[in-house]
Amino acid sequence: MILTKKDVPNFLDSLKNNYQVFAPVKQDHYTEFKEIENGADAVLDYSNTKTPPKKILFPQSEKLYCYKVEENGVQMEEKADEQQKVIFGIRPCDAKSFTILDKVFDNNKYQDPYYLNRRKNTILVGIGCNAPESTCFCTSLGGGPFDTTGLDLLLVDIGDCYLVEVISEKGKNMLTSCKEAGEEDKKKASQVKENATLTTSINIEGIKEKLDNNFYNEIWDYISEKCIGCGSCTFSCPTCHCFDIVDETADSGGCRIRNWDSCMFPLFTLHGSGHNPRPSNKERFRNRIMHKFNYFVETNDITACVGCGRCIKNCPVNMDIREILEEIQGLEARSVS
Amino acid sequence: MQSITTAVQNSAKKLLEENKVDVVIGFKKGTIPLRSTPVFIRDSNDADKLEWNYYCENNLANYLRNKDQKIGVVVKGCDSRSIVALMKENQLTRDNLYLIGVPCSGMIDRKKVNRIIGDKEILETNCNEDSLIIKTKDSEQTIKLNEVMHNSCLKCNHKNPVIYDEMVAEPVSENSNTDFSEIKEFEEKPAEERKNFFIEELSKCIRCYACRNSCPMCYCQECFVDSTNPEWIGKSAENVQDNLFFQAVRVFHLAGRCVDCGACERACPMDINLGLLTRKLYKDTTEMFNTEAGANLEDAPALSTYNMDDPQPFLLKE
Amino acid sequence: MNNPYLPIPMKLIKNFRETDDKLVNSFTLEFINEEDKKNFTYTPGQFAELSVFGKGESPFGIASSPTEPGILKFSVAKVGKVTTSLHLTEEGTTLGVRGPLGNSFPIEKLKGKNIVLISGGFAFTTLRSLATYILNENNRGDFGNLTIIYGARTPGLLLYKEELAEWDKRSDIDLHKTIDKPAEGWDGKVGFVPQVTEEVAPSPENTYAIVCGPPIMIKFTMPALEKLGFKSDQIIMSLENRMKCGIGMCGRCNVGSKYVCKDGPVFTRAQLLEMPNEY
Amino acid sequence: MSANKVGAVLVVGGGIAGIQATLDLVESGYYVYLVEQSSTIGGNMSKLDKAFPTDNSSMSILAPKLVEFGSISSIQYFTNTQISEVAGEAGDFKVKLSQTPNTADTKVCTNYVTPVELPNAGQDISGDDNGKSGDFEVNVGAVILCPGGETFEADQIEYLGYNKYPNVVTSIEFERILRTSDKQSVIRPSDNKKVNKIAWIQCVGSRNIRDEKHYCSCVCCMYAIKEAVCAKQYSDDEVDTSIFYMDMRTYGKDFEKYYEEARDDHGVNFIRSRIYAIEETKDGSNNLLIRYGDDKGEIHHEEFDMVVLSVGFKPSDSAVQLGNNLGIKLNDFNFAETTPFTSVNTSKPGIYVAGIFGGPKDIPETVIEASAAAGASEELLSDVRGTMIQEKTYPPEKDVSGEEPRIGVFVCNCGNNIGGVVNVPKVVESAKALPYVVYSQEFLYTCSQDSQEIIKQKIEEHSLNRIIIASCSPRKLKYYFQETIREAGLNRYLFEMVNIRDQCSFVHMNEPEKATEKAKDLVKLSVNKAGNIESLNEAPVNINPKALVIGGGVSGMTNALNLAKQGYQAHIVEKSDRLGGNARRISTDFNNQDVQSYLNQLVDEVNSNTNIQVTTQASVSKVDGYVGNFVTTLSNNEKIEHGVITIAIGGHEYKPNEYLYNEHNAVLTQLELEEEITANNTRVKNAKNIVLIQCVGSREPDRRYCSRICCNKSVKMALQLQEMNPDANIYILYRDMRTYGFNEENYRKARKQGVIFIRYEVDNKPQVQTDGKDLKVTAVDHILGENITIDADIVGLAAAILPPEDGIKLNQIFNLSLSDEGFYRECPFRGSWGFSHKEMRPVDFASEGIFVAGLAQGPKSIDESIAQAKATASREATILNKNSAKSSGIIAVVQREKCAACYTCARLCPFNAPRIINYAAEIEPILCQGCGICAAECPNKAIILQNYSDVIFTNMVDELYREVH
Amino acid sequence: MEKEPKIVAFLCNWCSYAGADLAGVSRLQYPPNVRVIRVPCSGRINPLFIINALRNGADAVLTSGCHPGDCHYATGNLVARRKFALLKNLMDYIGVEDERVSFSWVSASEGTRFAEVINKVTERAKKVGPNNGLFNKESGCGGCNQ
Repeated sequence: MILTKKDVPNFLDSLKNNYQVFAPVKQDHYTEFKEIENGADAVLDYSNTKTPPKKILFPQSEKLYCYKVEENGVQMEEKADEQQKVIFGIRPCDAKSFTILDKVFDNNKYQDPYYLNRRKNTILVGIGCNAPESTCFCTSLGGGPFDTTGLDLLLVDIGDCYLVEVISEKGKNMLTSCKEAGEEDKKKASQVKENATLTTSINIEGIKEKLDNNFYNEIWDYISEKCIGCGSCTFSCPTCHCFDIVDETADSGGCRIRNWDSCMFPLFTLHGSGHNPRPSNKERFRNRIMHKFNYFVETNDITACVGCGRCIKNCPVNMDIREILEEIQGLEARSVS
Repeated sequence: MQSITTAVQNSAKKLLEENKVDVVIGFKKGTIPLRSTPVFIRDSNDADKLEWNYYCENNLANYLRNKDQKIGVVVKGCDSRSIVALMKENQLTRDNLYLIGVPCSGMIDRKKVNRIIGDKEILETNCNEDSLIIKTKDSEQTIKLNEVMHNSCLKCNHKNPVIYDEMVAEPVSENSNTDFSEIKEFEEKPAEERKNFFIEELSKCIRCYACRNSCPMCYCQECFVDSTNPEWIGKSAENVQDNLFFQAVRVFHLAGRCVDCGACERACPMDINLGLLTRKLYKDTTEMFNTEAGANLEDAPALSTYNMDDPQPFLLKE
Repeated sequence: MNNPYLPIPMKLIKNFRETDDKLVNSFTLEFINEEDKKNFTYTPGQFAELSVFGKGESPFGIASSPTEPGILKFSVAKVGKVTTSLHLTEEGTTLGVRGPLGNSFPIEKLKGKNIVLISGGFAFTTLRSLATYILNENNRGDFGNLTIIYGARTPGLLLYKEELAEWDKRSDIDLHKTIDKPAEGWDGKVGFVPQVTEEVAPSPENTYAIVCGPPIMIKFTMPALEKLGFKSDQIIMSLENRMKCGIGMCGRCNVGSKYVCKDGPVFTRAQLLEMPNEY
Repeated sequence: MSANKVGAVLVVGGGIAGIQATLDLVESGYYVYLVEQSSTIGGNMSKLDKAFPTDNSSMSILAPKLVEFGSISSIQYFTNTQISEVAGEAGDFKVKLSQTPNTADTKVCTNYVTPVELPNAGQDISGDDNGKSGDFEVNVGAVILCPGGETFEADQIEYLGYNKYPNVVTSIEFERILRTSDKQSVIRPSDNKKVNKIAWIQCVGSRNIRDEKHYCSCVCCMYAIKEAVCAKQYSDDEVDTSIFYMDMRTYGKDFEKYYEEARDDHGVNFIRSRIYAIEETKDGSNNLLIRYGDDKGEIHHEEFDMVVLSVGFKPSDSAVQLGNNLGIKLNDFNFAETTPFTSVNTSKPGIYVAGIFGGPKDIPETVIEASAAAGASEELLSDVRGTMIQEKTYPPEKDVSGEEPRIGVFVCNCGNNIGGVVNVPKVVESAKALPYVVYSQEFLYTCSQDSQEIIKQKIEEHSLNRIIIASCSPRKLKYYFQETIREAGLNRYLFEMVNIRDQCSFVHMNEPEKATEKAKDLVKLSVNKAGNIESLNEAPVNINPKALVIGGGVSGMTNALNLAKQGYQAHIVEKSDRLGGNARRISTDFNNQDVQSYLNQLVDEVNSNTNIQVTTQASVSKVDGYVGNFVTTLSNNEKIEHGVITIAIGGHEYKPNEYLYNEHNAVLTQLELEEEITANNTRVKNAKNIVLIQCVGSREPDRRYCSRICCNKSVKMALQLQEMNPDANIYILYRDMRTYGFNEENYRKARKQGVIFIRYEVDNKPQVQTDGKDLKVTAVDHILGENITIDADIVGLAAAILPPEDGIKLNQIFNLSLSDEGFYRECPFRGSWGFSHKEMRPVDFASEGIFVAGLAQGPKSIDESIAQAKATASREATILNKNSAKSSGIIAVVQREKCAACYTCARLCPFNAPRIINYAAEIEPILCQGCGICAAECPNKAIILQNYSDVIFTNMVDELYREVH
Repeated sequence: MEKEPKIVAFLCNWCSYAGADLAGVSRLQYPPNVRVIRVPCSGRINPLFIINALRNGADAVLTSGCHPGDCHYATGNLVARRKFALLKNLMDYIGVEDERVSFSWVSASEGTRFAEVINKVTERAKKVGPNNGLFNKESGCGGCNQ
């Protein structure tokens, strides 16, 4: 299928009739996913959004339910988001991240209705990366600039128009008025795909085992040394999903709210007794790496990283996960103490 | 720049070889353009990793508290002032520090560069005397350094360290008086406009607390944001009012202690203009109480002292 | 989809001061809805999230036993905002309960075995659940000898004093109460739990030891048990990491790849030895 | 002296002096009867708007003292009462008192609002606690007279027009105008018009030769300046103020600066002049025309909107009668005469005087004398200390910690004072609905005795563990109710008070509904707070009953001796090799009393007293600990453990750089000249012309203070010199003659006897020249405007008194407050929750347990030093008489785990209570006054002010704005 | 009818609270909108108290202590003064209406002045209207009151 660039605004506007439409929009000198007012606001020629689109399905703050304390008990009201959504122009890495989050919110015992509902009602229209950034390393994690994992449609920028690859039935149903792609277009598309090469790759092979064997390695003391313990890596990570649940009260009622939290914060694991199983940056940082490249692999058979590079760009002290993984790769396996 | 780099390396090497320090904290080359990154050098052979350039933006005073080692640290003006401020608050012992003083010509603000070149990836950069050359995939652009210098650096009047054990280069000339023009300009704007500006800015906040954690002076065991009893503030980043509340209280808490190093603003992943807040307090403490945080070891922090004739413009007009 | 975040309403029918340091109270809650009562089936060792509306929720081990129908019981130490307001909650107030959560003591595995329960301070809660379960006339026959070693700093700090007194009278239970220092009128043992454990010297033969207590007690009880010949898969413990969601999603209670809330809180010592020491 | 001493003291007069003496005595273990002839306590001070020189408001100083009266059980006070007869002797007096019945109904409301006369203040006055009336007798060991004084009747000087023209007022009347002003304008009596131009006429009734009131009233110059400044500050419009004076006598500590600021910064006009007449203008405007002669004798006329007469003080008739009744000696002006070098002893043993009755003086001096008189009484009665007072016993305190709050709310109708506006039943109802409130009730008068019984009963009946009284101000009745709940077995701090009278019914009289809403809200706030407050302990601390006295001059020795005679140990540390200090160089005092024989006697007494230890040639090198438990290390490494510290390190004489001092051997300082006079030196004896130059080094830009005593001393020496050689010409070159008080007598005498007084201007100082042999002094005669040259044989320089040489050094150890000049700055107006009650503390420092006496605090005469030393001893006795003291319950505590040891608290605490120990702050409970500065400033909020915590305040606000739908 | 502003006032125990007492016994009439919270000293005021009040919906906040030099604790208000100066400037700067936050010094003898301050503060609160502005957490959980 073919979608011409000039038709995109109209296309998005028409989608708005049935969907909440999210797309990258310009903000300051970067782009962010926002619900768009006008189709024309969508910017598809962007490098990568500042924060990942996970906030659309898993908002930084969301009400789980509200309650009112009354004379004869408590009235509870569940908050549910049933709106149909389209995330338009999502990068393949971000799309892939949802398949990882799926495993978080639907574990072997419990299902999180908030995320899963939204996920079910959301169509992902991806856009391939003609020019991956230097901080991108998606290919090292099994993805790629035109990877279709998790997507319903994938757009490939071939100049004046996008070649639309249909990946799911859901996606196909959206494309009512698009013409078929010609051979020329298809050729262009494969040309584009070929040109899109990544400059960075890291070797993820065997990293889980390395981590298994080096939990107590002193390297962790040094790796984490410059970390200042903020949450900017976790908040800009498309797969990080830690959260906190708090009550906010007003008048006689209140709401139970879930907010993103970060495993990098000391309070995250602090016991009421004052004991903290992960008392310093070292343990917290180790846990973050372990979680993504070891624990998650162990439980879900997939690495909880898509190689989007945001944590590298957003880190105030330029901690670079690629360097860290390289260092771990360089370790001689040592036995657990 | 290169000569400073060499001098820093030599100094670090010597300190480590002579066992005068256990570790030297400085900067090494970053992994992406426009970045340097803090580094901890323990082996004199690694000293040549150290470098000095326009990207050494972090405040290294942040790494000095609660260490029982003898630390050599590369300090520019603002780092040294933070160290002074921390010493006044009994957080650092001078004897445990060896300060390698570097005259600072300012640091480049990545945000400003990005605003100029737009949403294009920077592949390579180069600095000469007074300009920055930016290479992107399909262009090369030369920008005057002072156009992309960080605001706090442009206004800085302590480019040279205020205390040090050695200076690795000749001091640079200092701005003679403090320039608060941008704050004054902002103060002149209508209240509504100021409010809207901050609301707009703080709507970007994701509460990652990078601003707080990057600040050497933010060392409270329990930040007021994290306090549950009393619970001063909501934790939800979507409450812009609370985000502003957080920033207002944060900068207020730093009043008279903040050396205006700009680390918080540089740390912000969301590029929020925090300088407009920190610098306001910096201006007010300077103007009203005639003190400069961290400028010397003698003066008590502005809010830890008082004068009989302090101004009281805040009183209800009668 | 069943929403695991929604609590069921329960009525606080008893707010009882357990310890004379005034830090631990026991709370008895009654189901308000018949259906909830039916659906809430649990096994000793499980926990639940208790909500004080307007203040938040916290996880607590269930101290009651499934053999006590219609109610749930929790014993809560006053440490933070939720627990403090819980302590001040008037009887009759509606609270929220979410659960049962977590795994439980491996009842099936324990059947036919001798059971040694070792505990100190206010960590006795889920062991009370288990003991009550075992001592129930319908279940008592399923288990072998029941030995309880339970200590506290002073007599006033022991939980469930009345029940302990009743158990003391029973012949099908070998109860050893101990306190740290001699006190007037005290008829039990004097000494720390690990020391008393060695004295009592339960046989490891066909036995499981279930140990809940403060870190320091655990630390010294383990070698004592080892000395007595308990293998690490004969020792069962319950972890108390900080939890929020209780359903393995929020990320804070993991020890290695295991979430204490979902995969625990009950682990054998053998399992714990395999896990990083982040608890 | 009686062998059967009585441990009680009668204090006559309920002004500031009486109050101070009473509180000191009570705190030191004596029972006090306080007798006041009027119906209220408060005295003259309560009539003032502000007190100079700090411009503290009088009420804020006085009010806290008054509050205490309700809660102290060893005071009995009688208003409307006079002394009719005194029998017995020192140690055992029997005093007959007669009381006229009080009109106010004292049975129902014990809340005297304030003794100050207030506009529309209603009926809430008075406060006898015994209902006695008629004649009765008390048995006391000592009597302290502080009946105060009254102002001169200005209408006796006809040409001033007082009582003739409505806009001529006395200064006391003007205080009232200021006090009741709207602080936007000053209104004059004739037509309530704003005034724009005011004159003050000084020395009305003082320094008046015709009227035989020769003495100077001491305070008028300062209060006139203060009033002139206030008049300007209280007016939105520009107000022109002029002070017509003879000599500006701003001789007290910090007064000179106050004068300069009034003149230079505030623009008050000072006109040196003689007043001839004050008349109304003829235009019917009621304005006033002042006719005066300036210092050149020229006549001027000037019109003013209002004229204030700075009236002087005199003893009241009743005070004179009292003096006569008691048989004490009065001086020529009917003031009580004191015996030499005692400052407070009257001619009759066991009877002491303090305040204006002993001579005109300002408030701090009055308070010092009051303490000194208390100190003297304590010395007399030391062996019967504590015999008349009883420790009250209470039931054991219930432990309510961890209990759910059970709050009782008692709402006062106040005999319709509240209920007339606020719907009290509704307030009671709304209180009942609040969380944790288990009982609420209305009272007609919550403060009546009956109500106290009911409150106790309800506490019992409902197991209440937090009590709230909604009535009037906690500032007045908090202690009273706290006593009640303590009697009911509850900790005193489980109490909250809501002021629904002064904040609701009295101020919203026309909006009853809104007043009721507000009252409900205030109760809600209080209930919320009550839910979070806890029982507090008053941490005990042992008191070492020993004083360390630094400095062995007259002040130090007097202080030590007074303490020793009270039975406490004292250790004097003297830097030089012998005791005596500056007094060694003085022959006689201003009253011609022999200083040396007094000094020798004092030294003998000190040396022979077994309670006193003396270490000479030593200084303090280190002080550890805190009040009650200091450990001081001396320079000789001796360690002394003690409970209090007296700093009496004296001052020293300025060595001039001017007037050829050091260049010509006939130019001497005052002390040097005095030594030559004492030695009867021939060159002095034979001198023909002697010139004494005043203000040498004083009142100069780098020493902006008056050295206070030099004028008196020069005049005294002039008289001495004249006696030695009646033919000598003696010249005194001066700027303002500051012979304050009765010293004016000497000044008058000197003038009469031919001492030549020549005034000079500060910008035209006298010249002293020499040709190498002879001295010539040139000065300008201010009347003739011509130069006068004197061939001087001796030039005496009234050199400034400088602060103690060791002040700054010593202060590095003590960290006390020094004035810009280097004198110790006492902390006069601070409350203390620990030892002393809230009162004026003219010899105290902010740091508890450290006191100052003598020149170290500022220039003063021997008598004044003695008074201060005794006052210091009296203040110290309030601490030393206790075996142990208790901290306040409301103190700050540190949560160690949060503390970063950043020193913020240590830097900011006015009381040096926090110190850093092992990387965390610790707050010494006994030093903590509960202000909460540290709690507010602690960056990490590691410090909590108990029962005033952040949690409490935020919860209250949350509660206030939580709307219930 | 327009909603009456509800104002919270933090008054120091020794001067301003006493000034309120004096206003009371002097029967001075002033608007009934202010709710007084007594603090030991203006030095006890944590700036967060003021912001917290606004956050909770206070229409205005008044803070009052002893005149400088008059502090019962000698220097409490001097310490507070620096804080207040900075705080007020900051609030202004970020766009909090001037009328929301007021400071004054009122001594124990200034009953009249106390009444005037309350008049003024109330007037100002009315002028600026209900607090929907900065720091008001709104109804933190908007949806739960429907």
